[in-house]
Amino acid sequence: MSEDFNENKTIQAQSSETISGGETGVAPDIDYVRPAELSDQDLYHGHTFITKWVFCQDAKVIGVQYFLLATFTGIIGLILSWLMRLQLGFPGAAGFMTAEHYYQFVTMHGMIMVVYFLTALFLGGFGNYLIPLMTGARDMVFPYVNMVSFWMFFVAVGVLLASFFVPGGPTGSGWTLYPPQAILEGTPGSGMGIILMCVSLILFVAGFTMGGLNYLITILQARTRGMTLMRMPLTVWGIFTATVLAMLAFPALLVSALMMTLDKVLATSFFMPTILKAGEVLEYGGGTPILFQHLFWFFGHPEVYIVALPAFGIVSDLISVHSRKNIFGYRMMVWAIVVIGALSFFVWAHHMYVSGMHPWFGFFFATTTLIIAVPTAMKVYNWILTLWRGNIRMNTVMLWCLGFIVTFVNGGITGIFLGNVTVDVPLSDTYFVVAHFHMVMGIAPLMVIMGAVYHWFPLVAGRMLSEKLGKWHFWITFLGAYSIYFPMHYLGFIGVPRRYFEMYDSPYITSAVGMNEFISTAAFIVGAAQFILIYNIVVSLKMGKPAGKNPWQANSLEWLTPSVPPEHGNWGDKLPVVYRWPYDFSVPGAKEDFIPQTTPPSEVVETEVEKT
Amino acid sequence: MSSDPKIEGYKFKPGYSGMAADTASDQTMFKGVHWGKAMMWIFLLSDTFIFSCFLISYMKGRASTPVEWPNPSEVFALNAFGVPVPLLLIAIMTFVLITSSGTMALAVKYGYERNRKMCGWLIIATALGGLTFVGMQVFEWSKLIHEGVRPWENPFGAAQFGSFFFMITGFHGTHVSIGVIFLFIYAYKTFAGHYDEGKRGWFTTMKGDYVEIEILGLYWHFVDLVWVFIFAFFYLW
Amino acid sequence: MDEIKKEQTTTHKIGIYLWIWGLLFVLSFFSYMVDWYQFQGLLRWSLILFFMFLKAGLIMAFFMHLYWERYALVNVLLWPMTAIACFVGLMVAEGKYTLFSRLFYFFVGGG
Amino acid sequence: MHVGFIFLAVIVGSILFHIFTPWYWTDIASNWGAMDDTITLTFWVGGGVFVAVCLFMVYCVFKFSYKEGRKAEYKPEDKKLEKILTWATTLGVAALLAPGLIVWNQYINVPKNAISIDVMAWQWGWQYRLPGEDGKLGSTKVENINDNNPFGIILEDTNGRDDVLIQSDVLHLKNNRPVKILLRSVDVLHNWYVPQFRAKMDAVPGTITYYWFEPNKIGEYEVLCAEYCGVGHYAMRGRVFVKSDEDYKNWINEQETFSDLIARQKIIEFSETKLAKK
Repeated sequence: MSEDFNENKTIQAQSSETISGGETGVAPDIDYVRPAELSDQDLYHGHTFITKWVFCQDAKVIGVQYFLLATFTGIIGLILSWLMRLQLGFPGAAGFMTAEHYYQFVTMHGMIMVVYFLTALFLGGFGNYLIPLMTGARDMVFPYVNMVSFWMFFVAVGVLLASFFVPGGPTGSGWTLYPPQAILEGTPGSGMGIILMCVSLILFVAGFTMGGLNYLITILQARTRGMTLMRMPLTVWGIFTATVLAMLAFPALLVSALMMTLDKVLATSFFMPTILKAGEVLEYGGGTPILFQHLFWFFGHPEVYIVALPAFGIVSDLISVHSRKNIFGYRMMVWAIVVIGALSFFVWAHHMYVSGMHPWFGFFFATTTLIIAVPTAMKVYNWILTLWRGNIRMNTVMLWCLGFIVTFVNGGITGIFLGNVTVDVPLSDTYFVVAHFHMVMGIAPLMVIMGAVYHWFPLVAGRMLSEKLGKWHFWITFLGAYSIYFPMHYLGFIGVPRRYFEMYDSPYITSAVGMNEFISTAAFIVGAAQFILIYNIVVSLKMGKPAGKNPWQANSLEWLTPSVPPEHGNWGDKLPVVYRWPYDFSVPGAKEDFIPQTTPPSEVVETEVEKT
Repeated sequence: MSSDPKIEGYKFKPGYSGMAADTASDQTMFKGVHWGKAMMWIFLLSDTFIFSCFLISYMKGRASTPVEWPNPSEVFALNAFGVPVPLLLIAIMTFVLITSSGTMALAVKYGYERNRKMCGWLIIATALGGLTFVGMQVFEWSKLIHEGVRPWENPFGAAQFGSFFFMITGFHGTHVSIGVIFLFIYAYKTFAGHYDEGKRGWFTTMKGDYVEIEILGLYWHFVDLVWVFIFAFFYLW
Repeated sequence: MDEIKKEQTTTHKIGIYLWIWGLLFVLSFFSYMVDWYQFQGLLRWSLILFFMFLKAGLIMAFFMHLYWERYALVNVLLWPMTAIACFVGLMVAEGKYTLFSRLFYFFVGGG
Repeated sequence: MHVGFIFLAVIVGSILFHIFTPWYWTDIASNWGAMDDTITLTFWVGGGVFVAVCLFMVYCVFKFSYKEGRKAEYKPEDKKLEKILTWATTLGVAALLAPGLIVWNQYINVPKNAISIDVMAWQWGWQYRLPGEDGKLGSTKVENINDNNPFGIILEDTNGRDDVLIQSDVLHLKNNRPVKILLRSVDVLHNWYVPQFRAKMDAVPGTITYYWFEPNKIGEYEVLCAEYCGVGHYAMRGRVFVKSDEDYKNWINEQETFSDLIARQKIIEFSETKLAKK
């Protein structure tokens, strides 16, 4: 098997002096970078179609696999949301839609979008593709484990979708799966549906742990020479912190899913108190449903940031590159990401203000929650201060970033409503909450994903996406999504509760019928607009304008590979050496308006670059 | 800090200034720590959260039930010479697990000293200790099941007692069993000399190295560590 | 790039392992005695926790070599425990509150 | 250029929507005006930040759009500006948090003169129990619930004898008298929620949760279940009437107490056994 390895082909670690200055061999002192600590990584190169594209150990291929599978599940989630909106806007329009179906669609839509779409896409998709490239590694540190991670995810998705075909259908207990109702009759899919859901989640967590370990160790232990933590692009910081959160938060999900499975299968009573159903006292007794909620939200709140932090990171890079300006306050941005991540473990019960938990918890959690608002606000300021005095390219990528800022600030502000315990009481469990989290962790991260797709597609495919289609895609999506969720907050003010299959005959709610019709129509249009992107990708893969090297004039390492798109092993036979942060745009005195990370100081002596 | 590895061009500093320097440096944050070892540490951190969530659930469940909780020192008592000795089996299990943890620590030491025989036999000893532990756990389970303890009910008091007992010790026992399997595999690899000659593993591009013994050792000590907490919270409370 | 270039050769004397090993036996014996003599209340709890943390600390510090690791690794491993500590603390309060509510409303009849 | 105008239109549209919206909260009918005030406060502060940030962004779009040959500013950070922004944000957040905590303190501390009301929820309906003359509710047990004892009152508890039982989803409340809602569920999570009263709390099986409010507007209100509880969730309604003292007294006197119920059942049982004997 040893002929599969590239053992002696790659460089041995170079000794210290001869890095830069290239062929002259005489390097000035300012270019000194410590020699490599580790010898070069051996990679397994696939030969057959199967080992190259299916069971592949190349992080880039795994990233694309994650991306495609996550997008596939995401489209299922999108179709489910259409069906829900059809029912809400035009009750009875879909003849087959019963309350059972409606609740099953709500549940599967929520779970798919949060876990199987956004988490998998950001960490599995972008994480796999970008981490090794951006940190200057050859690949993930354990490529085999990384491959298994994807196939576990594949199985998890399979189990999840299988629940559509079992008797009783998928679980309809809401994405939070609160017991007792999740496993009792009276909730759709309380038989096989909920069991398959729990199994699928456990598989997902197991698979994700394998991937997550890879991301973390690659970032911590396998960076290239000169790549300090404070020279990493914010994308990597965002993905890194999110992965740390995932490693520490998913255990709570795993435990709660396991305990609920036992409650269902073995009739244990972890979460089940004495229950009277249809005049019969069930065999359960003595458990506490609130325990599940604590476990679930101990996972669930960090999960919000697992989705948000990579988006923060990516959008920072996109804004910086396309404003031709360094990200404002990089250090503050990094610390904000880390602080937000750390604090996210101390705020979970703000989802439970009206759950009947210990009343004093309200004080604690309201305080910690509002503290998080400060670093988050700092990030927003820094994004718009990056635009300030920049030279902003108004291309599709930048449009998505601007859309992100608007939707994220909007959703963040409504988060302050819900985080502040008293304000939450009238609004919780109403459409205000639905509008809030869709705005802040649905639409805002989606804007970033779209921006990232337009930004990195040239790297992955070697061809540009069509700008014209991209702009149409953006405006329909942004304006449509905003007009879905902005008015929806006002449904919450009226007091319309979430998860109602049918809208209401109550006098103060009937006024909202028109609004619901409008929202549903907008939802159909926005959903359909996403197929513009798919069309754009399919067409551009073959017919797009060739991208060439570094089409955006970016600084970070992923654009500096010897071949575009990068090959397995990323860097040819020489690992890159990093001399600066990735944000040296428009440096005074420089010829170009960007200085790539690999440019040694001796080549740009006359510039006034700040030390990073 | 005597065991700092030597890294060309990097000067180690002690204590927190060293931590700041390590963190601010390029390439690696954990200086001289093998990838696999770093990975095992982070995995154990994640696993700690799993066990913590189990124990926290147990604590919350036990603290909030108004039904009387069975007294563990009576439930887990064993008759020795006609006298019921509280927690006898548990005490022996603890003893066995700590013994195996000690042999594992020595195996790691001899591994680094490239003492192949000693290292291999100590791993075998550890594996046997683990097997004994699992065997005794099987005995304990069957005894309790015989006495009518089930995950959903038990004759001694609160139903959650059985639920938490089987779930937590079962999860821990699974960890031990997986550990035993790997111990045997690693013992084979040690005796076969894979770590001396740097043979590649089955599924990985990594070359064999005695650091793998330390990685496995970390896992094994972690299993012991968890048992310390289970012993304190489940059997002594 | 899996091997460290400079072979890590420093190992520790066998004495330290045997010492810790012995200490662990002694401490386990002590914590067993806590149950044997049926100490109750605060004394029992402080003894159990004291022996538990001491044992855990010894295993982590010496058997798992954390004592000899650099602070970067040690801190990365220990700080997340604050989240666990917070979770434990709050769940103690929550457990007590649930028990109180159950006793108060279902047994005492505090309407 | 058009980009800036569209974003500007979105922001202006949002403000106009807020001003002219026909959809806003229902008229408040309880003492929790303070909650509305905190919402309003958060709205002004938060809305202000939203508009400010977005307008700044639009300004940048107009002013700094790409021009060939222009160079962006190079300024990695500005410590002073960042410090000012951090402190200003912290102050703003604290100003929002403080009133929230104060009102929460009122929310969890029930006034002494509040009447306790047992709200019992199941899939999918409500029923209510009011204390009798002793002002106390009898304790309950899920296992005791049956046709003869619909609330599962523990028979040995003498406090329960004079409890007023309302086996329908219609509740009447006395105007200007605080009530402590004791929530109880026999199966899954529910939430007794009247939008006009603003307050809400989950009913959790296996324990009892509470909240309080003081209705202050006579009228009829609709009760909604605000915690997802299975297929019938959306249909789980009830009604509340807030009444003047006199109307309330008339109503409560007509209601059956637990001892009435027991007596009635005894008569039924008696006649049944008589019939059987004949």
